[in-house]
Amino acid sequence: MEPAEIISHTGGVIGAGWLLIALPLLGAAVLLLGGRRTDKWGHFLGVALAVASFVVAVLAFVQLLGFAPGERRRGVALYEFIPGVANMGLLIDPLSISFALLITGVGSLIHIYSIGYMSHDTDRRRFFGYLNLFVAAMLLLVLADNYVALFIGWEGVGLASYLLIGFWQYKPSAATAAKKAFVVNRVGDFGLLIAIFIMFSTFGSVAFADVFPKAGGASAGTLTAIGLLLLLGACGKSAQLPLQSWLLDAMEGPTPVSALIHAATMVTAGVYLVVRSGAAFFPADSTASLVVTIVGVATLLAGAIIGTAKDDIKKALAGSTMSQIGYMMLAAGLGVAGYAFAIAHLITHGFFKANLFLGAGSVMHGMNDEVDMRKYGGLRSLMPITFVTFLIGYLAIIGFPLLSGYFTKDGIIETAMEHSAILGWLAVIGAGITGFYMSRLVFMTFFGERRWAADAHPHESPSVMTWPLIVLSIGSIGLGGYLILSNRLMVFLGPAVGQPEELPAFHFFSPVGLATLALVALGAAYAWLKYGRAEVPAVAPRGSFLTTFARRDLYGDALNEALFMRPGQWLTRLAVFFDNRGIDGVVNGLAAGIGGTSGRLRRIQTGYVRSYALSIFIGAAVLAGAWFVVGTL
Amino acid sequence: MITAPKIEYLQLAPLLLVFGAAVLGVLVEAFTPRYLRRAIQIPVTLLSLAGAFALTIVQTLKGVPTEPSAMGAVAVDGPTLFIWGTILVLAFVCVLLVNDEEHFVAAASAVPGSAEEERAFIEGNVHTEVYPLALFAIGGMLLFPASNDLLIMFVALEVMSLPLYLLCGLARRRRLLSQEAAVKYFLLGAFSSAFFLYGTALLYGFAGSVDLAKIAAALGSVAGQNGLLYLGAALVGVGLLFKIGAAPFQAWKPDVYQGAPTPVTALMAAGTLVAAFGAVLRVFWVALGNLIWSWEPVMWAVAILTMVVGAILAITQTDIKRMLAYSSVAHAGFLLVGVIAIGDAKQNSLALGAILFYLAVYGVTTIGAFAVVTMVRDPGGEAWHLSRWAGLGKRSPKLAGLFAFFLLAFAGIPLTSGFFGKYAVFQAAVADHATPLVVVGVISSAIAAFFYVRVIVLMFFSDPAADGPTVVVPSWGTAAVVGFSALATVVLGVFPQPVLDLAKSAAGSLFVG
Amino acid sequence: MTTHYLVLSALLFAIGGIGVLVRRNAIVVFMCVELMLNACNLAFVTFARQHGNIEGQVIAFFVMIVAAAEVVVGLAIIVTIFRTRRSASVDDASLLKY
Amino acid sequence: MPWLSILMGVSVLGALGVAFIKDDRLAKQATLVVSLVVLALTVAMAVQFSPNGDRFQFAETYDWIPAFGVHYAVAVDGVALVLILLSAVLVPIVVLASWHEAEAGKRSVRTYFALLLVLEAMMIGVFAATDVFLFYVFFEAMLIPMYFMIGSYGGAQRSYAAVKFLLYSLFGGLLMLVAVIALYTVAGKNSFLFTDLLGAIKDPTTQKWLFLGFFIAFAIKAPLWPFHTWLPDAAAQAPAGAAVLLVGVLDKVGTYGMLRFCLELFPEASKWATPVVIALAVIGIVYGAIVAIGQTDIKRLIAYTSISHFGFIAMGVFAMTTNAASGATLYMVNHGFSTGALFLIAGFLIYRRGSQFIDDYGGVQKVAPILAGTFLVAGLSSLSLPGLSPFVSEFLVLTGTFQRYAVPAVIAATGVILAAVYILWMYQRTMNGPTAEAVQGMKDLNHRERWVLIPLIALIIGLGFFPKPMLDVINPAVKETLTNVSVTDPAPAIAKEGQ
Repeated sequence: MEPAEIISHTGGVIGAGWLLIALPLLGAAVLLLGGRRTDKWGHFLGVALAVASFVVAVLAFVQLLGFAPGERRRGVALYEFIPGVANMGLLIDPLSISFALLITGVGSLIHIYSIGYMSHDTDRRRFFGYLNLFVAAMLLLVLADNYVALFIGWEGVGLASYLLIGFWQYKPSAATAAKKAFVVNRVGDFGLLIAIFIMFSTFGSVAFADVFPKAGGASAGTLTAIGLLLLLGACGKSAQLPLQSWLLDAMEGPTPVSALIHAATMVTAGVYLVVRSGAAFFPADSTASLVVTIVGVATLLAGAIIGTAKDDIKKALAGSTMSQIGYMMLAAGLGVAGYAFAIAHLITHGFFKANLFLGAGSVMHGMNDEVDMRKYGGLRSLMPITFVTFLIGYLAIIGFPLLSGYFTKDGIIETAMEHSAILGWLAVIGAGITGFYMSRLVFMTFFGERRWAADAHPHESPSVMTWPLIVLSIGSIGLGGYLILSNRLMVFLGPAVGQPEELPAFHFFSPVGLATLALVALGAAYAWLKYGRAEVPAVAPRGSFLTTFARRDLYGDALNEALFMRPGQWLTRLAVFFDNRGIDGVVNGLAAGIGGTSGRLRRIQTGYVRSYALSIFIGAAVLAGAWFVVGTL
Repeated sequence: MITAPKIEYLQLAPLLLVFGAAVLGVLVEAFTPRYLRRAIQIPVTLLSLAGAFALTIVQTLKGVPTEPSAMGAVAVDGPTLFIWGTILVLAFVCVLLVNDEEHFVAAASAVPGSAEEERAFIEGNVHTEVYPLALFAIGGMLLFPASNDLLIMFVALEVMSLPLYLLCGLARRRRLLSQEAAVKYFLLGAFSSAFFLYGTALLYGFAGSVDLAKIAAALGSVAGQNGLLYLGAALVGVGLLFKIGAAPFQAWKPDVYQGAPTPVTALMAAGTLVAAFGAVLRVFWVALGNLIWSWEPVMWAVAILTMVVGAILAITQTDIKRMLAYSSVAHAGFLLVGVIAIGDAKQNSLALGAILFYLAVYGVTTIGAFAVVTMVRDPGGEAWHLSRWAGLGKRSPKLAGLFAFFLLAFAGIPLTSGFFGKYAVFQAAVADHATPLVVVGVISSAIAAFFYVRVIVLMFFSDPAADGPTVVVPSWGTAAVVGFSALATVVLGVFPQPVLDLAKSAAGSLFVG
Repeated sequence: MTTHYLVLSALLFAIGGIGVLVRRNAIVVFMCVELMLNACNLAFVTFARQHGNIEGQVIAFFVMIVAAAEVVVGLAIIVTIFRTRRSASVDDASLLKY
Repeated sequence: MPWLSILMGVSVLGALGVAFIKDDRLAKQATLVVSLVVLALTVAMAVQFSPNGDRFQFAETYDWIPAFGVHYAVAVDGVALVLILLSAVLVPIVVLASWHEAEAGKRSVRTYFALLLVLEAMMIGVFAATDVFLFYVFFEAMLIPMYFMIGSYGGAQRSYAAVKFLLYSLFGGLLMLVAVIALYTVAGKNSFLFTDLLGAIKDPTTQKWLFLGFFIAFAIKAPLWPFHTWLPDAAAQAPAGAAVLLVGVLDKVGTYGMLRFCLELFPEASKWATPVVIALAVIGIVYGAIVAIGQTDIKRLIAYTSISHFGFIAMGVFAMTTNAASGATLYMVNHGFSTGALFLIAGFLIYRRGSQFIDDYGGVQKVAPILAGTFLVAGLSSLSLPGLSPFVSEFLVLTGTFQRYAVPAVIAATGVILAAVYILWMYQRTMNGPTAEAVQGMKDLNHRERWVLIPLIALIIGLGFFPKPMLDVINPAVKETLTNVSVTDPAPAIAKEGQ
């Protein structure tokens, strides 16, 4: 079934959909321009506006459900942005509204959590300002009805992520990580930008409503080009290979940031982009979609492998994020059949990964910001709530039966299997590795004997931090089943992204599912042997080549260093030298040359009257001679 | 039986007045006591110049004569009248500048540093001969461009030059330099005028007459005498190019400009240049106009050489007067570009108008510049070395500002008269398809801009020397000169139209159809 | 028949010119200039003869007058500089240069 | 009502007045008032401008020098209008920013501010001139006040920079003079009026020569690679205020000239030259960005970013599509604001620390958060972050260029990545990291400085989301231009839905 027509809409909550963006934006403005005088109540304002935005999202969702499925794509025109090129407008349809709900929902929870987490930070107000800015930008990204507006949100979230990663900018590492994130993202944005240019010059518009219907008429080459360029953008934003390197460094930011931006929402923007443009630019079995699946699989494995070797709890989780998004990409690459699963996994992942990150944050909060898991251990008794919720998140992500992850991930694997066995099995292997590294993480943190630093006094976090954990863990339990069983999400999304002719039925414990479970169990067991039961050394052992390979993020940074950084530096030095010596050298040389000539020439003026007379004499002779010659020619 | 020659006295009145005043001045020198002389000379000089100017105006209003006067010896036509007007104004201004005994030696005959010089100083003697000498020179300048045959031109040339030779030697300070300048100028001047004369002789041999019109006529009729013609024309050209200081005959200019008393330098830089170009136009346009095809290439070379040499050599000058000398060489080159732009009547009047305008504005600005030079003084006299000008902008911003303004005018920056002068000439040249020459012109004026700018940098952007030169309170004369020049440079830079019209109509009157 | 005179005048002119270039003594240099002028006179008279009009001869008189005037001025200048420098060599007067 | 003459008159008279005010403080205040009055008048004029009316409005034409066919002819079309607005907005800001500028050099304060006002008059004049000769006069005369501002009030190398700036521009200007003369002569209209000269040059060869004469002058002014080396010196040495006007407005005269004179007077030649120009522009974009990355001096770095940006503008002008050209015009305005802000904040920073070198800073954000914040906003605008005004123009330029020249547009788009590198790296080195002890106790922006930046940042953000008013004014004028060049935008490949 093809996506439905976009119907222009006014009035109602949907008509006022711009509030979704405006509210957090207002918050950001007040908090960032207000300065110190808003320190007292700044964070409450931030939370309030995030929640308000969530409420609007819910109301809009309700109004949307009021329409017949075929009429659930509502375009809301706002104002003329760039005459003749792009207008500001919202597209509120099942896809965007699901994102809006996720962003504002999880976002609000993380806002609340941050009140506690950032309570000791003198710049908490600024932090909330940035968070609000992020929410606003992210909402613009998903709600925009054209690629230019989407691009504004796209780079807006990039900015927010830059600001938040570098929130503790006095740490050089943080500042560098922030810059790296932005620059790498810009590489992706470059692709997106070019894609937009192609669209405009091909279709004469950048609005979804114009572009998608016309896409059919474009040449295959054009479509592939657009698709691949969009994918480049997606890779940048979603930390997919080859633009994955920034995500791990991004963990320099405060943990809520890692949870909200670098796990739940922003990094999934790439998936959104692919799914949104899917019908038009990633038709099933097209080159573009094939590449998408390949990137997805590669990343899901890479992320998983990285996750296995990290001792920094956040980096381990970051690796897993990469990997999970890899699953989503894979699904998104599978065309209409996969979209629903991609989004479903995206949503559940939003919950359980946020859950895990916030849990990790809670642990760090208790261990005064220690991130090295080798200095954790046996925390389960001291942080019961954190432990329980974290455990739920853990079970969800490894796909423990009947928890969220089980349904969504399994859905992806099954679909991939139907599509191509290789992809499927690779995804299964990924699942197995996930089982290992997540178990490793849990065992090292909550089980085993206590390997804390001397000054560590672990304690449970305040309720303002635990409540969000609880809510998220509930989502981690039930959401998956709710969305997948009887294809609720698939049907709901149908009008927006299309859906396969016959809906897939979900088989509990299908052979593939069982195989997956088996592998996961294997992984978990191995982790128990290595980290649960056995002694965990305080410093990481050298480990095999594979371990180092994983620890070094698969040499991604080394590669960038060798391929771009160093040559870049050389190029820069060369260019500067060339500019000073070469171009400017020529200019100054010219001046110097004239000066020198003058200096030499003036020596002719000897001061002896007779030499002057001679010059006159010769001059006269030459003049006469020349005249004579010319005259007689 | 001899018929008395017919003389149009009214047409020649300005000339006669100036020469008369000069003779009167000599008599004054001879018969009045020393203490009275200045009191008489200055009014006589200024009044005669003013009167001559008035007469020129009257003549212009009465209508420009079409026939040459004095039996075809002197052509009082449009251009002549314009040039007379210009020269008289410039001369008047220069005399105002001369009116400051600081510049001139007490007793030229006295050996520098000798006892008698001391005495002369103490007695407060001044050379009032300066005034009659100047008047003779000015008279010569008037006659030079007006002369309608080569003999008169030669005589005028000498009448103009001989007093200048003497004036160059009369500087009060740095007398060695001054005398050297005089001797150099004299020897070279005499040398070049000999060339001029021999050229005249050859042309006479070619045409059987020294009358410009007859020579022009002879170009068509006489055959087989081309050797005489080209050689003669070339030698005459040498004499004239020497006077305007075109390369390779420019060597005398820097030395003489530097050594001569600054007011005299101003008179030469302004008056002589104007007069000499008038003469150049007469010879090359009136007499040799139909020979253009033969001398145009040569003149191209000369013009290019002059512009480039002037611009490039000026860059490394460290003496303000030498620098201005080279700049005047460069300007002579720009003017030559105009001289080359000869063609049909329309083109000619365009070019002629342009040259006349250029001469007027350049003369005014250059006098102003030299006037400023006279005001910046060290204990030992005027501060010529550029390094002494450093930071002048801070010590006396107004004067430095004015000087900077004159320099910008030389550089031809818009909204100064200099710009329109250049523009007019270049436009004429382009209209004559001499665009490459114009390109060379603009490039060399870009180079030239460098040393004008350099002086501004010194004056404004560098810090003053501890024992920097003092800026004297100007005498009323000098003040008037600077004020007038600055005003003229501004006004002509914003509303050149009136003078342009004058120049155009002056030129038009000569080339009708 | 007049060519010889012309050649002579040319020779005189050349001699004068060369003299100016080679001689150091200001007086001599000056005399060389005078020689050049007289060469001109010769040329004028010759051409007058050739063309059979008297203009040239008249001009010769003018030139003589001018030459005389030049002598007056010239000697005055040369004498002054001689008195200061105690030398009539034109090469001594070379302070102004470059 | 002779708006434009009034604008120029007010500033000139203001300048004269200021020049004679003995008390410095009073002189500053007077200058500020005058510039604000000019701004008010300009806005009043802009309000009365009807975008879809005649192309040239508020026209005044009087004979100036009939002998040369020169008129005092001023009028504005959309392009000129927005650029005049830009100048009028920037001047008061610069005045306020330069409050202590002149004192540093122990030089005449009132002269500096008088020069500012003279410069303003000339900036208005150069954009308003509809007589080629008049334009040339302003084009050249503008150099002098700027020359003195750099030379007298600039940094250590000021006189070298000033002379280099003047001679370089003068050289270009003189070449242009030849072209101007030739244009007049060849056209033979005995008039320099832009409208008279439109289409006057038929012969393609002549067009090419004249085009070169104009173009080189504009390329030096803009500056386009490889004629750019004077800019870093001038901008680095000039006092911040002067640098803003130099890069923000004066250099725009070059790109403006390309759009108005090169394209319209010599359409054939422009098309002939387009490949070369686009190539130079693209080189400039990438080259400028790369060299900027390597700079150690804040102001030089900003200067090089401008060289990159001018590449975009030139590319937009010569891509000859409505989007590109409008984008280029808008770019001129936005670049004025964003780079202006950058230079001013850099100026504040340098004024505090007394060093232009990036390495002498670090961790400023900790001690002076507002300064750092504004610097970041300005920086982000310079890397054309969406939502800030430069994005709109850069996007338009690139889209428009892509419509006709895909490959150059793509190469140019890499500038987007490089921009992120040079801006963020500079920001990191100056503002982030541990606070350098030299920076300890650095004061944050005071009220004057904040008021300098508020309008700029407001404009940057405002125009970032609502560029329509500007574009509505610019578009008709640009379309007019392109019609005179007789080019039409390439139509999209797929006009209607096709399955």
